[in-house]
Formats: sequence, structure tokens, C-alpha cells
Amino acid sequence: MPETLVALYIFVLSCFIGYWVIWGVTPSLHTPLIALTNAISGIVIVGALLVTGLEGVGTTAEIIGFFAVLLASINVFGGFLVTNRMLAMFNKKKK
Amino acid sequence: MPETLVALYIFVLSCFIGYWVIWGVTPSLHTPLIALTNAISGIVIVGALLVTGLEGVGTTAEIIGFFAVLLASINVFGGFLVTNRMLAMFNKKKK
Amino acid sequence: MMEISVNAQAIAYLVSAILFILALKGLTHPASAQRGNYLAMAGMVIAIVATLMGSEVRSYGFILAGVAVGGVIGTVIAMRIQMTAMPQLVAALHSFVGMAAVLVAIGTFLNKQADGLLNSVLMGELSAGIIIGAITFSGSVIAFGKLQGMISGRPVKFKGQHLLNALLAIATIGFAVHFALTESTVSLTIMTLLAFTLGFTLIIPIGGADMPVIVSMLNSYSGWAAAATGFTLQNNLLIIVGALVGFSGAILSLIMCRAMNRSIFNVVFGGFGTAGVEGDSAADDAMQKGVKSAAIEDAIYWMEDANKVIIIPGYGMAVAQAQHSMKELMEQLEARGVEVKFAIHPVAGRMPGHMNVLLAEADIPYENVVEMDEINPEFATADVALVVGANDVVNPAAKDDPTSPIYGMPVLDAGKAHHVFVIKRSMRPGYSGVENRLYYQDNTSLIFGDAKDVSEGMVNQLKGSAH
Amino acid sequence: MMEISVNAQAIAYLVSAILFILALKGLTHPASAQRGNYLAMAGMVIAIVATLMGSEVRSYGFILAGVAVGGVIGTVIAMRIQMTAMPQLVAALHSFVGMAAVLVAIGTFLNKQADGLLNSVLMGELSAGIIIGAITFSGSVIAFGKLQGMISGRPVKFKGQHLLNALLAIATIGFAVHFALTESTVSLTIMTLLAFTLGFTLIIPIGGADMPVIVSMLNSYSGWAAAATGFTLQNNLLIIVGALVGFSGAILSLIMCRAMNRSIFNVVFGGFGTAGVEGDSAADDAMQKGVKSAAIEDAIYWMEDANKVIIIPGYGMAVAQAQHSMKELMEQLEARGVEVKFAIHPVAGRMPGHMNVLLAEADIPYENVVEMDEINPEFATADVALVVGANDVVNPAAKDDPTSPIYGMPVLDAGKAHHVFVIKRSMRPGYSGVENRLYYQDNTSLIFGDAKDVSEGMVNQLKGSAH
Ligand SMILES: NC(=O)c1ccc[n+]([C@@H]2O[C@H](COP(=O)([O-])OP(=O)(O)OC[C@H]3O[C@@H](n4cnc5c(N)ncnc54)[C@H](OP(=O)(O)O)[C@@H]3O)[C@@H](O)[C@H]2O)c1
Ligand SMILES: NC(=O)c1ccc[n+]([C@@H]2O[C@H](COP(=O)([O-])OP(=O)(O)OC[C@H]3O[C@@H](n4cnc5c(N)ncnc54)[C@H](OP(=O)(O)O)[C@@H]3O)[C@@H](O)[C@H]2O)c1
Repeated sequence: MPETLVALYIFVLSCFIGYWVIWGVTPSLHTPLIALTNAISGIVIVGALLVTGLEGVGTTAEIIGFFAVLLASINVFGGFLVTNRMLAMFNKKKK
Repeated sequence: MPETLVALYIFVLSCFIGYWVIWGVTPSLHTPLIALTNAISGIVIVGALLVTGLEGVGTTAEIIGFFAVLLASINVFGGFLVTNRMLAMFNKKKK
Repeated sequence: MMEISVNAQAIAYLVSAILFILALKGLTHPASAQRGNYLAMAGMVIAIVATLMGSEVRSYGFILAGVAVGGVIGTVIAMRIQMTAMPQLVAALHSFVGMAAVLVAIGTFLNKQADGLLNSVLMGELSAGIIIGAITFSGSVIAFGKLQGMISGRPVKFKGQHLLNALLAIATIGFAVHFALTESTVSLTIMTLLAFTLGFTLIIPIGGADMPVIVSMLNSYSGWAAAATGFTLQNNLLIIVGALVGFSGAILSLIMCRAMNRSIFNVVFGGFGTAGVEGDSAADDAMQKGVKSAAIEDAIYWMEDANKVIIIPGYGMAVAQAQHSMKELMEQLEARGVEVKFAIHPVAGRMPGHMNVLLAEADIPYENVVEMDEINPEFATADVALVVGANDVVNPAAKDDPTSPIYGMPVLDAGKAHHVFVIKRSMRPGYSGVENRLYYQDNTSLIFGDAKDVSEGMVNQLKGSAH
Repeated sequence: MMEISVNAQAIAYLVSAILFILALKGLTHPASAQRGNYLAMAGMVIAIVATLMGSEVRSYGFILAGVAVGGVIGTVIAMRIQMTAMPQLVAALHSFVGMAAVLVAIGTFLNKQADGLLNSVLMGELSAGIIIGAITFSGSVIAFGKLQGMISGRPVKFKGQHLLNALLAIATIGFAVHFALTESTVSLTIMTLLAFTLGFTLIIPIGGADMPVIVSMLNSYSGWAAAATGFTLQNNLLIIVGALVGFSGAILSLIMCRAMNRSIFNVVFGGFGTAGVEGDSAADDAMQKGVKSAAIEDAIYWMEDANKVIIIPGYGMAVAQAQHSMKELMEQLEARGVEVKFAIHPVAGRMPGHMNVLLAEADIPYENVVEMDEINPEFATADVALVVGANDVVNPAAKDDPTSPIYGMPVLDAGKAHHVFVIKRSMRPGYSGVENRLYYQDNTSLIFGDAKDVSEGMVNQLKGSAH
């Protein structure tokens, strides 16, 4: 199967998973959910790394890649930490 | 990505879908669910067709394939029709 | 036949997979269930047509013959089968899937061998397909035999049986590895035979009563067998569908085990539900044991003036095919202003949702059919609880006797009703083989007889009496 | 750095995807939520390490610099931000994802161009990534500005605005097609600029009050942008994660719209929540309108001897940061034997689950926090309903006034309590701009003031009074 079709299969299956996993989230955690998916969408950092780290990449691409890495990193770090802060609040109540 | 890895990705994603879609089935439809998945597992017929229909396939393989097609067909026809009979009972009550 | 490209075929398979997923999702609700079944049919048609139109399929003779013969057999079976025989039917159909998977794997082996395309990964996948398929086949055959009463339902236990199974399993895997490494047809053959044997020896020791869980487990296996076939043929549709079916069977077994408060291990290795007390003359037995037996008239007396009657159907109602009489009984009572409800225990009968199907068959409206958690608080306010061929699901020992094997299983509180009438044929215990103390309660009376005969008797009496 | 094969990388990516899915599943329950977050972190680390170890990444200078700077900025922001500023933060972070997606797509274009690997499908996918990313970026910037109060929250409406947007969208797609077919860098540039513009013009007309829905919609876009990037880079991890995020945003927007009984179309094209009645002196206004205003003492008088007090927090509690005083108030009342519950409306505040986070922050136990459907029947038996900065979620017009714009939205039945006290600063309406008849009910009194000041006042009074 050509790569594009593989991508399509994976996309379609992931959409079903997305549908079910998100409807399963309990309403009281909807705000943390927003923060967490925000952090997770920082996964574009993988794309940014691939653009920046390529051998013999031109300077323009390298600088563009640098900014992409930077922005995605803000997202990853900021997103996970803020989610953690929020969830810690939910957690301490259980003790 | 090599085909085996593609298959692995698809398998893993499908497992998640299987998990959620089945837990979603309402208990009163568990018996029809068994019948329906039974019918669906007749999908091995696709494999049977591929074995049987191959050009220049030997007679042994052809006969083996014939029985595979036959058994899978019983499953497909029997499974869907019996599911249909069962669901029709649930349905008529709504009128 | 018009030919389609590999890409077009892949897209058709994806559409088919989506349809199957949506079909199962349709079972979320009775209203969308039938549409779900149609979606699945569409998915199957698309899958088959796309396969036939692909460049790989060149000769159609054997295919058409196979589909025609199989189609006729399947249709006849589906039209003839009685709803109460569903567990057997499902077991039989599973055996076909298992055998088909074995045949497909062997056929693939022959084809690839002829083309010189074999490699170890492929042969490993083929072995997985054959082993799972063969176990599914012979296991399902045994399950069918036990459910149909063709093989004794007793657990066939012997010393060293677990050891034997373990040795068989190890040997099977050993030959599989040898086959994958050497392409030896002899190893392939021995492996296949061993796998068939393993299916027999694994399932034979399990009591007939545990077959529903086993059937569901085999359903799961048939899914994994399809998925393994998908790996060997690099067919993603088979992989997706196999995983769906595999999870379905696994989750349903889990649900049954949970509702019975047992572990799947206990089912597979336990040997349960086999006490097999042979009841003699029903009434004698009852006298000895000190239970009250009652006549149809007694039950009618209390029911016709009641405010609320709760009917608890169980396996016996299914065996007796008494669901239609239940409907009539309900109508007769409702005509007298009595509120009638059916209380459904999640594992009443022999398959999950068994009672729901039968009551639906008899056209009993949804509103009158209530699940356990919802109905339990209502027993205290019911005038009569009528237990129709149910036993374990109303056994109070599950709640208050920690030594009972069914302790911990959630049950219906039938005993809390003002009067309890139980229709059964003898003092024999139910599925679990456990005595039921409910029968000795002061407010309980037993009406001995076949569920259908007794309930028809009730209906006739009610019709006779003016109101 | 040690290098791993493409296959090993693909397996690492699969593990990472599984971790992300399990992470989101962790949010099914508060008890497993934090573990979920750790799983997601692990997934991210695995993804990043596997990428760096792959053969494609050769130079690390710029990467390390980017991660270091971005990491510090992200950490500082996350540590400093107040919980009440979450909507803004999320909007800001989305803009970064959008911009990163645009940059990745352009960088990919440059790299592939240098290697002569461009083709139409790839350029089409690149265009999709750039367009979605750019709209996400500029839309999120506007949303951030409106939420932060840097841009007027008023909907900036002008004639022909929908026509303008439609033309912009068509032009963007036109240039994208031209680019895909001709590889023209000019078209690429124009397309990119047009997409940025479109993000502005689409979001500017929407009122500040509707921003939460918009932020969630943009969350969804950021996911689709990541998925599009995955298609261009043939990276399956990006595709999987993109779809997860895409669905998350879409479903949350849907939930918000449903809870407000509006359609997403109405939000995007409607211009709602903008009445902007400018209240003058609160008391004057109140007198004119005929509402009763009360002092803190009055509320205390009824609350300290009550059996049951239900507190309804809303957006005003979030703005005033009054959650900690709520906790103290609860404790004081409980010490007097009063039963205190918090009633949570699904869209109270400005994000789904907003109130739950704030109450959790203040350490208020789960048991005291009750969802709408469960608490509504209890209002009739409550002595006091204390509405703290909530407005729309207690507006009876949603139930009984078919002409009201919020008609049909499910609301909390606060008005059924024996006494209703409402803490707010003026007679200004809430989010929807709709008048609230609850304030004119006989059993309602308003306590004008900031939610935190008033509730602290209550706590002090209770502490002062002996009990
Ligand atoms: N539903 C599932 O998914 C599932 C799966 C696996 C196991 N199980 C098990 O199956 C059991 C189901 O409980 P249950 O209460 O429905 O059934 P049960 O405990 O098996 O009892 C059935 C009763 O029906 C009576 N009966 C049989 N044929 C009859 C007839 N023709 N007329 C009248 N009575 C008849 C039997 O007594 P007589 O012989 O004296 O008439 C027996 O006591 C549970 O133990 C459950 O764990 C269920
Ligand atoms: N949660 C979500 O996901 C979400 C998303 C989108 C939209 N919405 C919408 O947001 C609204 C939420 O309803 P709601 O009842 O929570 O809020 P609301 O209807 O917006 O009302 C908030 C009230 O709080 C008062 N207030 C503001 N600051 C205050 C302060 N410092 N101290 C005391 N009171 C203060 C305001 O009156 P004064 O100005 O007079 O003080 C206002 O009446 C709904 O209409 C909902 O549809 C929610």
C-alpha cells in the first residue's frame, strides 16, 4: 500500500479513537483536558526537529526550523506543566 | 514503513476501537452482538477468495480454498440473517 | 470482470472497515441496531466485491460454487434455527470460521511455496493463524456438542490433564518454530494436528454449564484468527475486523465472569456447575426438604387482585419456550389493572442479553422490561414475584452466605416480595449446582411443572374467570 | 548520538501514540488523571528522543537552542499563570502550535525543493498544513487579545463581511491549487498571507463572550494542522495525535454549544452576548428595577440556622478568585451543622469544567460538588441558594420564556429554594446579555459587591458570632 493510503487508514482509525476517548472524559475534567490536548498538540515538535536537523539543510530552513522548535517547545513544556498544576489540585483532595 | 509494521499500527489502533465500540453496546443487545460479530468474522472469506482465485494455483490449493469459501459463506449468510431475525424482534416493538 | 487497482481496492477495504465499526456502534441502542446490521452487510458486500475485482483473483469457478453452497446452507440454518438454540448455532458457526482460517493459512502456504515467496516472518504468522484457527475449530465443535447435548455436559476430568495440555501447547509451539525456520511440511502437519488436539483437550474438561463463557472466548479466538490471517495476507481489513471481533468476545466473556463473580481462570480450569443432583419425584423431594408446593390456582388467587407483579424469567423459560405465554399472562393481568414488570438479571439464561431477545420475540414492550439495578428496590412493594425457570439469579446465598460458591454475585431480591411463586420442574439446582434457600422461605411456594405448561394454565384460568 | 533504524523509530512512535491514547483515557476519572498526564509526558519524551536518534536528524545546534529557550519560556509561563487566566493561556499556546505548523510546512517545502522531491500531492498536503496552521495562528491571536481585554470584546461587524470571508477563502484555495500544480513560490507566499488574513477576519467579528467556544474550535484546528503535517512528513505519530486533538476540540465545542442550546453556526456567524448594558450606580438601578437588595447580615441570618445551603458558583466567582473564601464559608457553615453543597452547571464560568478546577484548587471535597441533574431536585428542600457571580446558569427564562435567546438551555433551579441570595456587583447581565427575572422574584435578594469581598465578609461575620 502506498504511504499516502497508509496515512489515510491510520487517520481514519485515529478519528474513531479520538471520538471515543474524548467522549469518555468526565465533564469535571474538561478544563484539564483542554490543557492536556494543548500540550499534546505540541507533537508538531517532531516535525520541527525533522526540518531543522536535516543534513545539509539551508540556513533559511534552519532558522525557520529553529523558531518552529522554539514555539512547539513552549507548548510542550507550558502545556504539560500547567496540566500538572491543575490535576494536582484534583488529586490532593483524595487524601 | 514496511508492511508488517503498517499491519502492527493498524492492529493496535483497531484494538482500541474494538475496546470502545464493544463496551458501548447496550446489555440488552448482547446476544445480537454475538451473532453480528460472528457474521462479521466471516470476513475470512476475503482470505479464502484470495487463496482460491489466484492465477495458476494448484488443484490442492484450489480445493482447500473451495472449502474455506464454503465455510466462510455459511458464516456470512447464516450470521447476518440470524442477526436480522433477532433484531427484527426488537424493532417491531417500537411501532 | 472489471478490474480495479490496488489503491482503489485499499480504499474500498477502508470503507468496508468503517462500515463494520459503525455497524457495531449501531448496537448502542435498539433503535439503531437493525441499521447497524445493514451497514455490516454493506461492508461485507463491498469487501467481497472489491476482492473479486482485484487483480489477484483470476478464476471464479470454485469461488462461485463455494459461495453458492455455503450461502444456501447458511440461509437455511438461519431461517430454521430456534431462538433458544442460539448458543449452539454460534458455537457451530465459530467452528467454521476457525476451520476456514486454517484452510486459508494452508492454502496461502501452498501458493507462496509455489511462488518461492516464503520467509520466516510469514511462516510464523501462518503458524499463528493455523494454531488459533485449529483451537477455535475443535474447541467450538466440543462446545457445540455439549450445548446440543450430544456430548455429556459433565466435565471430563482426569489426573495430569493440565500437564498434558501444557505439554501439548509446548510441542505445538516447538513444531511451529521448526516449521518457520525450516519450511518443513512435516512439522507444519504435526503442528496443525497438535493444535486441533489441543482444542479438544482444552475444552473437554469444562462442564457443559460453562459453555456460554467458552463460546464467547472462542468468538474472541475466531477474531484473532482472522487478524492473524490478515497479517499473513497483508490485508488490513482482516486485521481491523479481526481485532473488533477479538475484543467483542473477550469483553463479553469478561462481562459474564464478572456477573457471576468468577474469574476466567476459574471457568477454564475450575469445573463448576456440575453437582448434577438427580431429583426424584418432585413432590416427594419437596416434602422431604420442607418446601411448600402450590397449585396454579393459588398463584392466580394472589396475582389477579395484586397491585404489582414482578416476573423473573430465567433459563427455564428459555428451555420451555414460555415467552409467548408470558406475554399473554401479562396482558391478562394488565386487563385487571395489575402492574406487571419483567426483572432482567444480566446473566439470566445462558447468553448475555438472552432474556431480552426472548421477551422481544414475544413482543413485550421495552417499558415493562427492567434491568436488575433498577428493579431491585421495587420488590419490597410488589405483591407477587413470579419466578419462571430462574434459580441462581434469585439465590439469596449470593448476598448473605460467604461460604457459597456464588457468594458475591449480584442477585435479584425476589424474596422481598410479599408472595413468591417459583415455577420449575423439580428440586434440581440451576446452573451453578447450588441449593437455593429462597425455596424454603415462608412466603415462597413452588409450582412444579414445565414453565410453558404452567403459564398457559395460568392464562387459561384467568381467561376463564370473569373480571 | 546513538542511531536507531527506521523500524525501531516506527515502533517507538507507536508506543508513544499508545501512551497518548492511554493518557486521554486517564481523564475518565480524577483518580487516574494525573497518571494520564505523566503517560502523555512519557509519550512526548519517547517521540522526541526517537526522532533525534533517527537517521534524518544530523545537526543539533539549532534544535538544542530552540528547546532550551522554548522550554524556559513555557515553564515560566506555566508556573506563573493564574488558574483564572486559563482561557487566555490556551489561546496563546494554540497560536504557537499553529505558527509552528506553518513553519514546519514551509521548512519542509524548502528541504524537499532543495532535494527535488516535490510533487503535487505533497504540495497539496503542505498547503493544507499551512492554511490550517495560519488560520489557527491568527485566529488564536485575536481570541487571546479579546480574552485578555487587549482587543475590544465587541463583535466588529460590517456589511459584506461574510462575502469578504468567502472571497478570501476562495482566493486562498485558488492560490493553493496553483502552487500545487506549478510549484510557484509566489503563489505559496500569497496563499500563506491570505490564510493569515482569513484567520483575523473570521474571528474579529465574533464577540468576546463567544471566545471560549472559538478557543475550543481553534484547539481542534491545531490538531488538524498537526495531522496535515503528519501527512506531508509521512509521520504516522503526527497523524494519530493530530486526530486525537482535533476530535477533542471539536467535541468540546459541541458540548459547549449544546449546553447553551446554540449551534456552532450561530456562534461563528451570530454575534451574541454583546448587549453590553452599562449599569450605573448599582443600588439606584436596583431600586428602579424593583429588586430587593440585602446586606451580608441578612444572608448570614438565614444561612447560619439553615439545614441546607446550596452554593451556585459562576463566572463572577472565577473573576473575583473567591473560591478560597467559598471553602471557608463552607467550613463555617458546616461547623454549625448546616449541609453545604455546590451546584455545578456544565457551562458555568467560561470553559467546560471551569468551576470544578477552581473548587478543586480550593480543596473543596468531591462529595460536596454536585452536577446539575443531580442537584436540581434538591433546591425545593434547600433553605438558602447562594448564587455567587452566576447569572445565565440560573436564569428561569431558559425554562419558561420561549422568546428568550437562551430558551431551551438547561438551568439550575435556584429560584425554588426558600431564600435566594445573589452576589454580584451591579445589574449588568451575564455572558448572554439577557435580563434575569430571578432577581425580581419575591424570595430573591441581591448583595451588591465583589464576590470575594462579600464572601470574606460573610466568613468574618460567622467567625465573629459565637456558635
Ligand atoms: N446469561 C449468561 O450470559 C450466562 C453465561 C454463563 C453462565 N450463566 C449462568 O447461568 C445461570 C443463569 O441463571 P438462571 O436463574 O437464569 O438459570 P439457572 O440458575 O440455570 O436455573 C434454571 C432453572 O430453570 C429450571 N428449568 C429448567 N427447565 C425448565 C422448564 N422447562 N420449565 C420450568 N423450569 C425449568 C431448572 O429447574 P428444574 O430442572 O427443576 O426445572 C433450574 O432451576 C447463572 O448461574 C449464570 O451465572 C449465564
Ligand atoms: N463554561 C463554558 O464552557 C462556557 C463557554 C462559553 C460560554 N459560556 C457561557 O458563559 C455563561 C456562564 O454563566 P455564568 O452564570 O457562570 O456567568 P454569567 O452569566 O456570565 O454571569 C456572570 C455574573 O457574574 C457577575 N460578576 C462578574 N464579576 C464579578 C465579581 N468580581 N464579583 C461578583 N460578581 C461578578 C456578573 O455580574 P456583575 O457584572 O453585575 O458583577 C455576571 O452577572 C453562560 O451563558 C454560558 O453559556 C460558558
